[in-house]
Amino acid sequence: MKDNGLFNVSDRLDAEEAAASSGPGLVVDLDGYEGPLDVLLVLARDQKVDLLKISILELAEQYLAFIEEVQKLRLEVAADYLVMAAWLAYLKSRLLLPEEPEEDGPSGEEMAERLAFQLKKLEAMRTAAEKLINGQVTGRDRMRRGRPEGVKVVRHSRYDCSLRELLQAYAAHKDRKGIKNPLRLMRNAIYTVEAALERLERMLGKVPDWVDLTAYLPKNLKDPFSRRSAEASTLLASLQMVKEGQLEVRQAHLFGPIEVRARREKRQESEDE
Amino acid sequence: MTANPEHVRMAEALLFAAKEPLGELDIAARLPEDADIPAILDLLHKHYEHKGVNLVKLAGKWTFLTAPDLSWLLQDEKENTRKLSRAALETLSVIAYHQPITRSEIEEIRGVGLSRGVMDVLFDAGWIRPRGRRRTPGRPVTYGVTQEFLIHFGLDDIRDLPGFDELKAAGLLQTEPSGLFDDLIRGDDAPPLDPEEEED
Amino acid sequence: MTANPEHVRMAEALLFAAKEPLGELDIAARLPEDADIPAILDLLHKHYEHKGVNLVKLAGKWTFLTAPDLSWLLQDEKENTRKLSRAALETLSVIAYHQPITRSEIEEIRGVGLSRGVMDVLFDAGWIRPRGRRRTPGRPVTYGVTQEFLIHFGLDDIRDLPGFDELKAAGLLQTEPSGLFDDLIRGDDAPPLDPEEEED
Repeated sequence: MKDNGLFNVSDRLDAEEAAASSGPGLVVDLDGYEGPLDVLLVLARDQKVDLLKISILELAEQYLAFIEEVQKLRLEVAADYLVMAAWLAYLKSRLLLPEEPEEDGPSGEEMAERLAFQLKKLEAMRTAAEKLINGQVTGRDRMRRGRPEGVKVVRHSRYDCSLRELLQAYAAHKDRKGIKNPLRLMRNAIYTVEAALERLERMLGKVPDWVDLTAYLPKNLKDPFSRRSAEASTLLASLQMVKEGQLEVRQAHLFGPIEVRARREKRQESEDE
Repeated sequence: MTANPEHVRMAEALLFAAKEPLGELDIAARLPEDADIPAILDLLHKHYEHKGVNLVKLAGKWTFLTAPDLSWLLQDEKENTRKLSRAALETLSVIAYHQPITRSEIEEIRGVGLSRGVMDVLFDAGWIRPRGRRRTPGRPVTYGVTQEFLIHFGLDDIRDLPGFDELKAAGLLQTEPSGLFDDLIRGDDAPPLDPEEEED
Repeated sequence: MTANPEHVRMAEALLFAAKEPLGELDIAARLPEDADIPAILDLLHKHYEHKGVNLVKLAGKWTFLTAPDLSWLLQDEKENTRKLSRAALETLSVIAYHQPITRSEIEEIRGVGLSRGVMDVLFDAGWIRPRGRRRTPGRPVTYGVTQEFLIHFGLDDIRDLPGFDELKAAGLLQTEPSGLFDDLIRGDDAPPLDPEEEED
């Protein structure tokens, strides 16, 4: 049987109705039907009355004519269609002939009623299926929350990790590795040797005599970390300048203040540059 | 009505966060003992009644869903659901309306044999389940629909199926065989079946 | 404030059903042209301010989230989720603080080689992404964190990651950093450090 799309049920029924109303002789392709009951239901709709009030005799004739047509076209007819044809032919004879009182089983009328009822049940299910699929389908007509945090399982974090854990990991790692790998975020706080060199060179010419090295430190460093950084960098810068012969450095006693001054012979040169 | 506002907030958070509808017991289990769950749900239901999001009862459980009149706006959020074949959809309806129902009863109503693929698709979708066995010769398995079926089709209860009460009243939901083609097919009287079902 | 109540409903439904946080432009694109998006969002934001769920702005986009004080309600069944390994956690933090960063820079900072699995896990979690290539020989790929990372950790911007001093103040650093200049300042006889060694 053909698998028609979920949402095409009504289209399909419309098509069947159109086909059925143009006469059974034209509808000869069995592929479109789901068994003999399906054919009967399509034919029955042609009578346009409540299925419980249809003429089963007429329906039986239509079905038999339909099967005959199919056979004429030498289309393959499945056995169940033929069984139905035989049964309808039998029913037809029961309906046409006067009932014999002593005959066993249900009368022709009863059989016709049961058939009509079965068609009615099938039709009810067809209608129900259509209503069901055209109802308010969750996820199609009414949406669930798109990003549920999840009461049971957290979908958006198959890996559980809190910000605290993340920060702790970074801090712990940083702690473990020591200063060999400075944090980039610390760099703003660091007073680089290059900056110290530049500042020292710039200011040196302005001060004639021995001056405490700390006087060359930038004045705006509030953060003790930055200040220590500046002290160290300035000392390194001064040593570099001593090496280059631009500067003299002295310390009067152990742990005493470190003083610097420009080397006299160099002062003139550096001004010329 | 004694819904503590803090309890209402908690239920609201739970229902928003849940991936599946929550039963009243699920909510009660997570709220303080003195929380009046029905009052809380009633209050939330009313509060969200006219909003873009509503509190809806599906399969006896509660969930927030977008308002039905706004579905046109949310085309992009549509979940990709597999399209059901006509046979599968019809079979699903037959099971939903007639449950518990055996395979051969489904075939009888539809007037056609059930291909294996159809039931597989419905099982795959999580919409049908075996319910038990009939106390009839052969003890055939009966089938019914699942909670997911109700949730998917936006139903609180099986009685909310479209036209369920009318169809039932009209006797259209009986599963007794019509015995129609018995004379022809089986040639003799089939043993009377006991429609009573035995839940395993 | 001219937020049309119908527009508010629409925005509410959109934000509820969206699979990702929505930017104001995303919302504007789906609402009628005359919708006053900032007014709508302001109204919704205020409306949900004290509820069980709040409308919050993450990474510049809007989404509903459980009120932070109620997150404990959702927690006790989180055990299904996997914990990140220490290596993955550390790598993720290095990427977050140093992005864009190349694989070899990560290895350099962590002082150990990066096993393939670690990056896979972070990609799998949706927290890192390739950002581009370094303009250095070999043009190595650089990595950065994703929007999901920001959303998961509740950050509006990567710059919201606490700085070093804040980490210290929050007690996340058990010990003082081993000082760069301690030796120099405390003892004259310490060997001067080569500044180029520290600047990676």
